[in-house]
Amino acid sequence: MESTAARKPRRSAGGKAGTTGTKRAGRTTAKKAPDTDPELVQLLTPEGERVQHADYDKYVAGITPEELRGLYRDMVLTRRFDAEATALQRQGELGLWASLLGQEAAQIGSGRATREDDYVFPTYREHGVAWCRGVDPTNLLGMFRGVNHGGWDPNSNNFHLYTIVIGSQTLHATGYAMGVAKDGADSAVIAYFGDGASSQGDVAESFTFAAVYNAPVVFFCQNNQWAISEPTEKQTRVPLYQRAQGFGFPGVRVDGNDVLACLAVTKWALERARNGEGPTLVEAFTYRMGAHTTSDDPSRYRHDDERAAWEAKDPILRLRRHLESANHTDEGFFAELEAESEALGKRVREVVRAMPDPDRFAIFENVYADGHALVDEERAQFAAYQASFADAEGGK
Amino acid sequence: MESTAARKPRRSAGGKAGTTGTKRAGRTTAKKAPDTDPELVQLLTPEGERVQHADYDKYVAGITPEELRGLYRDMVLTRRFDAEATALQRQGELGLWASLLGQEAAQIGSGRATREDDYVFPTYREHGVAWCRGVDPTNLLGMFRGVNHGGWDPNSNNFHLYTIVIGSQTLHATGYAMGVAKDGADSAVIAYFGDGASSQGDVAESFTFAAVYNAPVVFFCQNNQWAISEPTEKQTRVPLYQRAQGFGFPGVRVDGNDVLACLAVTKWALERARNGEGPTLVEAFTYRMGAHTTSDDPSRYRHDDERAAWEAKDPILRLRRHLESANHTDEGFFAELEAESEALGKRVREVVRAMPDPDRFAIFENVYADGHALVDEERAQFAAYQASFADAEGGK
Amino acid sequence: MAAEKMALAKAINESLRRALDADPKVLVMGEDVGKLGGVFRVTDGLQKDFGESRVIDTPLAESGIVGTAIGLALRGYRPVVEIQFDGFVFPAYDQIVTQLAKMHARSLGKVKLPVVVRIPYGGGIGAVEHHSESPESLFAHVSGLKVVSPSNASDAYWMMQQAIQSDDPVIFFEPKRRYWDKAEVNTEAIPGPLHGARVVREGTDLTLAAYGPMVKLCQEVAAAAAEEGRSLEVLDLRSVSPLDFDAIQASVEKTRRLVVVHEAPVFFGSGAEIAARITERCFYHLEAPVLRVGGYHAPYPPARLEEEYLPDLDRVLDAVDRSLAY
Amino acid sequence: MAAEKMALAKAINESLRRALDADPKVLVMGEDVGKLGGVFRVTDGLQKDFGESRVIDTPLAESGIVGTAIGLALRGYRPVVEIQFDGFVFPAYDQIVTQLAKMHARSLGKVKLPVVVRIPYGGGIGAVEHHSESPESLFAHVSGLKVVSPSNASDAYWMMQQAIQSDDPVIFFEPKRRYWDKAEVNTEAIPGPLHGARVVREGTDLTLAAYGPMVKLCQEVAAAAAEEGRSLEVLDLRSVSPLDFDAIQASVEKTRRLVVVHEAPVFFGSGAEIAARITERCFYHLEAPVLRVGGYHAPYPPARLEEEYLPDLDRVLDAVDRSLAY
Ligand SMILES: Cc1ncc(C[n+]2csc(CCOP(=O)(O)OP(=O)(O)O)c2C)c(N)n1
Ligand SMILES: Cc1ncc(C[n+]2csc(CCOP(=O)(O)OP(=O)(O)O)c2C)c(N)n1
Ligand SMILES: [Mg+2]
Ligand SMILES: [Mg+2]
Repeated sequence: MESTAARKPRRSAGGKAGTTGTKRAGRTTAKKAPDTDPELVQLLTPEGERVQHADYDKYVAGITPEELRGLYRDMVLTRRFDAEATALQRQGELGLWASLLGQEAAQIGSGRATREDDYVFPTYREHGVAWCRGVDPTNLLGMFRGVNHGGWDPNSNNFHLYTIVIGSQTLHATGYAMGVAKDGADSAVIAYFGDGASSQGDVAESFTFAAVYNAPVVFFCQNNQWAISEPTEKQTRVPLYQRAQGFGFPGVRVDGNDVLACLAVTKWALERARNGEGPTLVEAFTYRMGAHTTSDDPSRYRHDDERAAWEAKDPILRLRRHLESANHTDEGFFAELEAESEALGKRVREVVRAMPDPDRFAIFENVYADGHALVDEERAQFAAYQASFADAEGGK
Repeated sequence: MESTAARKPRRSAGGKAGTTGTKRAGRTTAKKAPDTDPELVQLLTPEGERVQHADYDKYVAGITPEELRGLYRDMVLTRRFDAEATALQRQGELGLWASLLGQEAAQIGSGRATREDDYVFPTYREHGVAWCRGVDPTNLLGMFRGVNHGGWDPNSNNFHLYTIVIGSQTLHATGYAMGVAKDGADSAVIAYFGDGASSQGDVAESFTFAAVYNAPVVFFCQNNQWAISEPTEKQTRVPLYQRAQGFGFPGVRVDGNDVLACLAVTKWALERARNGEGPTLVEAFTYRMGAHTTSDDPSRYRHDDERAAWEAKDPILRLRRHLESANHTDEGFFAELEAESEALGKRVREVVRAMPDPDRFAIFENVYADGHALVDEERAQFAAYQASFADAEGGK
Repeated sequence: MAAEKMALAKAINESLRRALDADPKVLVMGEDVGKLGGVFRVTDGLQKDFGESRVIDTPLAESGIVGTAIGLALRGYRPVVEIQFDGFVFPAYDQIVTQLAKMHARSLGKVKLPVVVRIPYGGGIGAVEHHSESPESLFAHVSGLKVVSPSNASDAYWMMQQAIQSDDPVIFFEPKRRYWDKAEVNTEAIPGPLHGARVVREGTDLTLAAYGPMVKLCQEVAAAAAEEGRSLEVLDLRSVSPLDFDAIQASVEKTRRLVVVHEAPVFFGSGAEIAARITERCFYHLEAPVLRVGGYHAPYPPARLEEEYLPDLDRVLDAVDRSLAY
Repeated sequence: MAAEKMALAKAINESLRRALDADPKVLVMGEDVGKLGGVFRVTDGLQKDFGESRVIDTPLAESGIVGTAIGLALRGYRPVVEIQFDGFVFPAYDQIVTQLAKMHARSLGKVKLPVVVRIPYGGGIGAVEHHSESPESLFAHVSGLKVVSPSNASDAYWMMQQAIQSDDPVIFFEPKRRYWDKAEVNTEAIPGPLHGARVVREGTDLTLAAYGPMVKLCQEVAAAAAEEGRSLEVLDLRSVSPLDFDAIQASVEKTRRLVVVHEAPVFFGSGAEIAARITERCFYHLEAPVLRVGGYHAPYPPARLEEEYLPDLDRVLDAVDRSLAY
């Protein structure tokens, strides 16, 4: 079998001149990277033990217990918010919800690595990143409730709207980053996308543009192992972080359930961007603990034991173990957080339930910035049509 | 400057765990690979000297003087045909011509590596490959004359139609190869594309599909340094052959002006495909000696000295030197070839000049295989309209 | 059992199953079509029965799906590809328009591309953005493609059979909000022509023409109008390219009035083409201009507004009134 | 000199130059737009004068071009992107339809996307496949986009100024076969509204409506018809979305007859929308159905057949005769 070399295709300097990668590579699996994978950057083991990493330690060297507690709080509140949204969907208050369960570390770690002037381009699942950016979580719910397609001002928090068309936001991020570079600013841009998205042509094109223009952008791929029902093997046969190299910039695989590692690696990548060193691909190796969305039924395509294995690597538990073993917390902290969590849940419920349906004339709003004769005409016809009912009713 | 490492980003096994490629990679140039580039597979030096290559020699080990002369003949006749077509365009017989001047070795070497049952998906410039496949060269001229959009039956020679929309044929090739694999056949497929095309999303998607399905397809990129006026730096900052690795299959850079190396490397890649080892990327490093097409004026964007440097590496001259120094030829051979060349030129001129305009009703032919009511209706109206002139004229 | 009551989604499933069974060259491809059976379960169980080589979960790349389907068709296969939702067909648009639609003509008829592109389309299911659109006009304008849309389970079954048998590329728009509607499907019937319209209710005062999800609505409208003493004829067009103008003309010559209903935006929608051509064909018959009821020139709205956006009973009746008022 | 005779391509060049000069946020992007100045030289000399950071040669990837232009617009830039030929816009279609067109609405008006997409379009230049198409319908059907097409150098200059100043995405179709046609351009004039039609020849017997490359043809038709004693009014529509229905209506109320001419295929073309709406607006005025002259439902043919495919003097006159015969 020629696949031994293939399983670790990159690092061996061997092979013939003029050939990259493995010759004779049969199929290899990109999915189940063991925890001991030397390619996986990890700073906290699943047991919460802090392990050293020559390259990335420095990015979290000065982190204070308070900051660690902050990361923990972020993850707990994000998860609570997420659970609340899932519940609200079940109650019929939302039409759909895309849960981030299991991906809290990838999102909070990377989100907290960003600076205020950085710009974030999310998919539809980056509730934790939104949290870090200061977007009111209830604003995220409008599109899932069906009252809008995006309920926040992207420029208030430098957090772009959720994008549903898979992969397309990576190009927007790259363009934005090209603009940052033109402005001579030292901000950076980060684009989120999934393992499934890695197959889209747009993502490859964004790599090309980012490389050619040396754009200050970080491509942050949350490889949560699944694109709806498709495992990562349906998208790639080698680890995704390796994709970057062939476009001329570095790729890193980080333990996506290790908030510290995600923070460190993203900081490194954002710093590269700021320093004019161009794009970086970060693959956060994590797991979608829940269904794809509330419409999905994962029991049709995956085994429970897979999920169970990942439960042992839970990002929140991991940091809690670390905090506890380091004596960074006390009971009060957890109790307070629980209360805060409850309060958040309550607020989310209240806000959502009170969220009004949009005015029907909103259909015609903001179709154009400068107006359009046909929209005006149709709005007027619509108004007359609506009024005809009022008249009819009035006439009765 | 951090770019030293970046210029040879791949082979060094160094770098930190979890990182591929060069960290801190600044811009690097993908363009001017020196002849001494260890990554470039070469079997014949520009001076025609046969150099050994541990990995690829075996693919041309048994090559006979006759076969070598055959390659020479192919290149000379292809060049002659190409020159004739350029001349015919100047005379107004063709609307446009895309010359392959300078790319004869890449095309003849790779084309001669294919087996009859293999299938070829060209761009619009693969006149040399068409030659190897046995397509009558005059058939290539119809679309450039404007009498059709593709004047041959792709299945007669397993040579698909020329494709103008950049990159799209790489997906057709991949799909075709998936079909070959489903059929359990041991044929292979080869898709041609350019350095510019490497930026298209379709090409990346074809890499993904080919890798995931382990399709028996060879991606043959003729990097002729230019996409119309854009140098390769506008498409990539690392050598293109490296693109493959991140998709999980090998990439090789071959001297595209060395017909023997192109033959050997393509044979190797096709054999991989036949053996169920999946896709391969071959980057043939060559040069577009002429204009992009007859509509183009390269003096607007590139210097003559670049061209001059490449003239010294001419693929035909190189093989001629080799043949001569090995005493594989005599004056008779060259004289005969010159006569054959003349005859080809004459035939091409005659056929093209006699090529009739298509019947006007051809507009409505082959729009659908099974017919379409509207096409029938419009054809009838068109006929009536045409007839009205005949009537009018007849009536006079 | 030849005749059975089944949901529209199930009818397509059965039709795909029959095609996979009958012809080893038929393939089903798309995102999540395998184990999951598609997000609407239209391909449910097919991979289990026909294997991963016939029912193929693809990478998440629509251009790649259609582009490789073209290659497979060139190799002699008959791929039926699924686009997960209407709004996600656009990454494949280039392959569809420049390659799939034109390759037969480009080859002077030498190659055939029997590819079916299945697209669940239309609104009314309370979905998020990009999941409720009706882009059929964008395909009908493109020669080389055929565009059809069944309105009921029986047509879904048979039109899928015919689409797969067709040597031309067929864009098969499935009315997703009717997926769960049941109807009798006779799997031994002899179907009418794929591109022929059908009178689903006869009438004398006005013709309602629709396809896909709007046929049911038009039938409801006709029933409501009947209570008011008006006799509406309802035409299920079934095919958007070609359009069965003869059938529309025949109906309009009788009723002298036509209202076209579709979910797609009216501006440059199929109602425009129908209105233009029928007005030309029936200029002296029409008592009123052809009226159109459809979406507005605005993005498909958030779910809570979709009822305002979509044609409904009142809006169609309003158009009927306006037409009859001429 | 404020007024100067210049070719249409040159007028666009001058307009881009003026915009680049006036606003540091304006960018020009596309394949070969830099040193080469574009395959039609429309951007000739701009990179030399404004630098590589303002006039950007992009990778060969249309989706990437439009997608990054969106990002640049979000950052405050005003990109003017070039698609090299009509037939190559489709790889960018997804970004245009699902992102560029909808992002303003999606953001409830919070973000604006002042992106101009320049597309040299139409036939008549003897080109190979994909270089002669007229896909404007495929953009007009999509809300959120504005679609315009100048017919002459002066409009080209001013409409480009206005398109760049617009906060909406504008698809700017350039009639490539008129690139070399010269006209007076007054760079100090006060232009009319971007989306208003213009009567370019007054007449009483019938209205010819066209835009882009077909306006000149219609003027020739009107001249020829005048010799036969018929007075045709010619409308240069200038904008395809929105369409200036008021102007068409005003003309048709006078002439009572309308023929619409475009190169794009008739089926689902802009003539359909115009016919449908004008028939509705002018039902009692029209003496004849609105007739359409355009391309057939067939791929744009090889160059040696394009004269048969494209509307020409005879075909338009034939339609005029048919209309007048009612
Ligand atoms: C272009 C496009 N095609 C298909 C879809 C439907 N779809 C929504 S999410 C999804 C899977 C995405 O997987 P991945 O990128 O791994 O992200 P994840 O959902 O796992 O976060 C698919 C196929 C879409 N939204 N856009
Ligand atoms: C999708 C698309 N965009 C643009 C073009 C216009 N165009 C034709 S050839 C070409 C350059 C191609 O460069 P490359 O891929 O390097 O191939 P080469 O011409 O050098 O053989 C361009 C931009 C096209 N044909 N298709
Ligand atoms: Mg995923
Ligand atoms: Mg090239």
